[in-house]
Amino acid sequence: MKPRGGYNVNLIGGPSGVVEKLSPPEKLCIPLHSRHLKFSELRVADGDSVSSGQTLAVDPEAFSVPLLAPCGGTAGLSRLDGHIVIENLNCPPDPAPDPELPTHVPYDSGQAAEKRRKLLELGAWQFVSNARTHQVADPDGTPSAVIVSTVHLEPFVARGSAICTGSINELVRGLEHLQSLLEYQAIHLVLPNVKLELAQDIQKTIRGHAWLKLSEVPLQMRYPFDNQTLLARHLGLFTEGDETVWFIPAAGVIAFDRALTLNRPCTSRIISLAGPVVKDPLHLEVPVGYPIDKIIAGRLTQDDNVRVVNGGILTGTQITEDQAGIDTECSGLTVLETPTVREMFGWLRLGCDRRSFSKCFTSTLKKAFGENLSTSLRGERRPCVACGQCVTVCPAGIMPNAIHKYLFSDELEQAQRLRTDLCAECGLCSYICPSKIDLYDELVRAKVRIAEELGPPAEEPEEQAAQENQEEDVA
Amino acid sequence: MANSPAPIGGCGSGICCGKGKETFKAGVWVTNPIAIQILGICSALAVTTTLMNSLVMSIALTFVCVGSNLFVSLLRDVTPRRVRMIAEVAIIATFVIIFDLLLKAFYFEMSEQLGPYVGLIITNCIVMGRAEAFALQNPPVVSMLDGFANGIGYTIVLCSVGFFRELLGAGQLFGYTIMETVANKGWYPQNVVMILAPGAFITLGFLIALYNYMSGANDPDKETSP
Amino acid sequence: MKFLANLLDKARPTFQKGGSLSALKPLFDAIDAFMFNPLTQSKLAPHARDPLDVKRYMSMVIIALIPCTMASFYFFGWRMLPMIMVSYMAGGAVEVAFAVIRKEEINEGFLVTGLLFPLILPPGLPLWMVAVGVMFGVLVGKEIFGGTGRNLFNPALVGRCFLLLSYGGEMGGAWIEPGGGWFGRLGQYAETSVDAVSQATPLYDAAAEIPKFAPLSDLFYGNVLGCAGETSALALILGGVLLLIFGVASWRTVIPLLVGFGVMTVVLVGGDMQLVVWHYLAGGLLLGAFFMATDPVSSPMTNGGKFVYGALIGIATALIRLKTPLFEGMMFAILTGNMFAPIIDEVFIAMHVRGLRNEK
Amino acid sequence: MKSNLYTIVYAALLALVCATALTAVNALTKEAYDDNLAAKKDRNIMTVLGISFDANASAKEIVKIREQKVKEDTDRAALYGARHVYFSDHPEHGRLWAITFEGDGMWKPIEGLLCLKADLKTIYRVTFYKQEETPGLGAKIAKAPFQNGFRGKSIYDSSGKPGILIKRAGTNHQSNEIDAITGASITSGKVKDMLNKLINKIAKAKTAGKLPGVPDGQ
Repeated sequence: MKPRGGYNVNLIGGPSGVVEKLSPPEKLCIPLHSRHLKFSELRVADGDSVSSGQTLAVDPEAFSVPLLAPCGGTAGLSRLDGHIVIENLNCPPDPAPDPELPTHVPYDSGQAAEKRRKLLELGAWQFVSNARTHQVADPDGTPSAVIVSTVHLEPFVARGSAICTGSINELVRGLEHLQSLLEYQAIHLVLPNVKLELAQDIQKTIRGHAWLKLSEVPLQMRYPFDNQTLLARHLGLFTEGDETVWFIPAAGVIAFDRALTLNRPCTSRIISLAGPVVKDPLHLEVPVGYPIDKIIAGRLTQDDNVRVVNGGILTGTQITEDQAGIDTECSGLTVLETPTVREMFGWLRLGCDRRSFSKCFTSTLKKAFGENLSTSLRGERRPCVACGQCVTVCPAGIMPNAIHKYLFSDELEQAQRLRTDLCAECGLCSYICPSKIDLYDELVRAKVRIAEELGPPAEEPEEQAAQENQEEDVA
Repeated sequence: MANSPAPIGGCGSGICCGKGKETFKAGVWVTNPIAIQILGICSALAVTTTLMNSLVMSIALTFVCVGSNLFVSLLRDVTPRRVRMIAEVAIIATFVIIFDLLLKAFYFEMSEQLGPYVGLIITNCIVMGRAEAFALQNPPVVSMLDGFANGIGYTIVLCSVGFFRELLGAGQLFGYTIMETVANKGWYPQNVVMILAPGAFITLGFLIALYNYMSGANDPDKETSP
Repeated sequence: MKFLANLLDKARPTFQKGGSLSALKPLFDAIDAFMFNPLTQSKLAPHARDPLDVKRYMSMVIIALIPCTMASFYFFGWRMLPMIMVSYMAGGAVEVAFAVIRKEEINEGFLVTGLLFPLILPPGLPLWMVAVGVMFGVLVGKEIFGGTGRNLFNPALVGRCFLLLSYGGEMGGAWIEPGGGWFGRLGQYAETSVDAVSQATPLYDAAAEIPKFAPLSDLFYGNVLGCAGETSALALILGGVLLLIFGVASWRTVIPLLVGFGVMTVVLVGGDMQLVVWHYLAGGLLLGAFFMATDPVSSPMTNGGKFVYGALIGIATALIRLKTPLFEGMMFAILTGNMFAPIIDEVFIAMHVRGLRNEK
Repeated sequence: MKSNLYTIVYAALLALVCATALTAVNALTKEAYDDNLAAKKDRNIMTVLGISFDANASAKEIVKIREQKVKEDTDRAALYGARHVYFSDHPEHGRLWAITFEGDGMWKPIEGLLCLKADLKTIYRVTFYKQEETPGLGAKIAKAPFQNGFRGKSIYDSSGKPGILIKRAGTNHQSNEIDAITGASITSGKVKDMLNKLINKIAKAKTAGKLPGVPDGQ
């Protein structure tokens, strides 16, 4: 499959490559659920004192992925709804890395099972996901291929380059550990433009280790081509319809190395803090549970009328009052302004300062530039005018406008026929829609409904037979 | 076309035999043959250019419908099932041709204007549908009433269409000038589309919309067209 | 400008639910949205949105219509102004009435219909006919189907078709002799009774027994009889190219339409290239190709479908023009195309789904 | 299920009854119908020839009047390529000739009668008894204003060339130019064509010489 659609939303306020390590906070508020994980099985009681790396809770539905304590202290369960609060912190700093550590680890597939168990216990397994469902992959399963991605294209989540820079050795060792978990399956390493310094460094370090079964994939840098489902499709890994493909981001491979080489729990994350109202957008290394208000305090140009988003602008979720700390899947915080002043005759202006997918603004004549985006819808909700922009932009090749039409009249079978299941959930159709229809939300809901109510699509011969039957009925 | 009986609200099972009032109401309004069942549209569109034509056509249909319903009902016990359709067609055709001949002999001009449409009542789904759906199961008197009621239902719609088409199209009613047209040095500019076939579609469309609005037929669980 | 915003804010409660004028909320919202960008915010991901909205989208069409509107003023005089105003007011009344009944917003799409409609009428048409036509067009062409986005046919063309069938005599006899010179008819208000002529338009002359062809230059600049906006090919090409550049009109419709028309014309009239060019410039072909056929709502939504749709309209136009007594065929061709659009879509969606068959 | 024999007998009986009923009605109405048809044709002929008759007269009377007052000339019809040529003597204008013509209209064929005065040059009247043109536009050819436009016009132009012209209303007309119907240019053109076809034949016959058995120019 050739990559199609896609569009780079270009904004002001991208994070720089600086990774700042934050000093330990007074307390940690660890959310009990994140995008894909729900730590419903608690392993500690209220008031217990916990030590660093202790399992606080596990997700019974996702192969008991544990929630680990980043620091020692006293656990409070009832302090904050849906959170475990750890107070009286005792955070031992990471000892300096041993300079004697070898750059490479020997290949040893004999211990695959133990290694996987260890990864799970040390919190590194949660990075491995099933490329089709985006859920945590089965630690006992056998993938048909593995994709390792160093690229993050969505604005603004932690850049792969920022995570990898300075950790090339860790990355390579992690890849070698990953290799030893597998039997023969290929690892597809997704790199940005192979001429980039980072990519060249990685290639240089890997070169000469022929036992590492690796295929490097230069990626077209257009959002959302880093999407795991699309990547798997693009690489031709989905042919039968029931393959398991693992997807691991660069941060996950580095976590592998930390768990298997250093034997340490993986409890901190590198996140981005970016957005138009952030003073100096940058990357931060923070322990899970770091209070969000502490992170953004003093780093914004304005304190009121802002929306903090957990994740990128296109697919992130708004952080509401019931989430106080960084969750275990957080890859970035994006801060947007919520405008309060209405622009007069905004639709009549030439529009040199607004970058649009369409060519309806004079900014088309300028080179690509970042735009100072806010949370405004920038227009009224209207019925679909069938402009076809969502079809042009859709990376999965489906027709959001046609599906919208069928969903509007509640024809779920038709939506299924139009392959709603291929939707990669990138959010671009919602972003560009001039009628401001929440296509992203509609498609995601429809996917769930189709899976629940209709099940897998009927095989084609059956479908034809059914049609013929219908025709006979009519006649 | 011919075998779409559409017995909605009809008395297929004979439950409401003897309930003449309900049969009448069903034919005229509740399951109005044109507005609800959308039957007999072809003639409704073709002959409604003037109110007079509509009226004569309605009379023809009512006459045929009553007559054929009566005879189909009378013969319902002796008609073999296998040939019931042919028998119905034969009876209907007899009535239609009789009416056509009478028209040609005594109202020649009207017959010229109606063209082949009187003859085409033979294939009109309303007549066939009533014979098939009602008269075959019900005694003669109720059947006649049903035929009459459907004829009246047809008349109401046809004459409404004819009324608007003649009034807006020619400024006349029954041939008498209501609004003097510009062509005759009057003030009313003729709306030609009303005389043409599209005018019938538009008028009928609006009438059905009005009907649905009045009878609240937009409920999603209520079937409105067969 | 603060003053205006305050004024609107002060008036808002009157139109909200429970206010004394709550029935007219759509009207207030329309004025409000016309003046100021809304403060509505995204509730769900994506949190930021593209600056393009339907208002902007439609205003691009209006901008592209400016050249031929100017040309209509130049050639046919100030009479265009009341025509445009009547069209906006009468059509707007229907639009507002339906918005109030349905408790929906007023749609910007009408701004385009209201301007396009007078441009496809003979410039000498009585004003009441303009009103009747646009009301019929908006009512039957759009509102009955559920409003903007759901209509099958182009509302302006439905209105014109109704007028042509209803008042064919007046439609054929309301031409105004185009003005020339530096100022054209700019200083004049053409009186229908005095200036209207029932002379033949170029296409009629060409279809006559002894064909008479208006000079190409007249057709190009627009110095001929015809509907208000269709005479000047220059202005139309200017606007049309603008529309294609904006990406509002799809080249996938326009190019097959023009090519299909050209091929069919060559087939029917032979290889006289000058005659083919003449046919391109005459009548409503360019106006229809750039502004009517490209209406996204009533044309197919699939890209492949747009090609077929465009070609179908082009071929049908040439056939109607040259092979039937209706020497001008753009309107009927586009309405026919509109009619086929959903079927074309069905076919291309099926093909599209077939193409996705192997993706798991 | 009744037996086959019963079905056949039933069908035969039903058919017999229906057929009898129809035959009876037909027999009763046939005469009136035929009269009506004949009267329709005769009304047109008499109208175009300017013969006054009682509009409320029965079909039979109309036919009778027509037979008394109007004669048919088959030789002339063959010469003109027309279906029928009728003539009668008008008290004021002398012998009038009514010649049928037909041709394609905008939608369906048009048929009519052209009535010429005795000089076979001047038009007395024109009527169209069969037309299905666009109502309100082309259909105006069946109306008096358009038909009256023909009265007294010549079928030759000033230079003696046969043919009529149908021109936009309101301009100064030559003797062979007739007001067109505004907006119905196609129908007007078609009518002009079919009339000129007939007129050319009449002119040709006239220049070719005398007609057998008919005094010329009476």
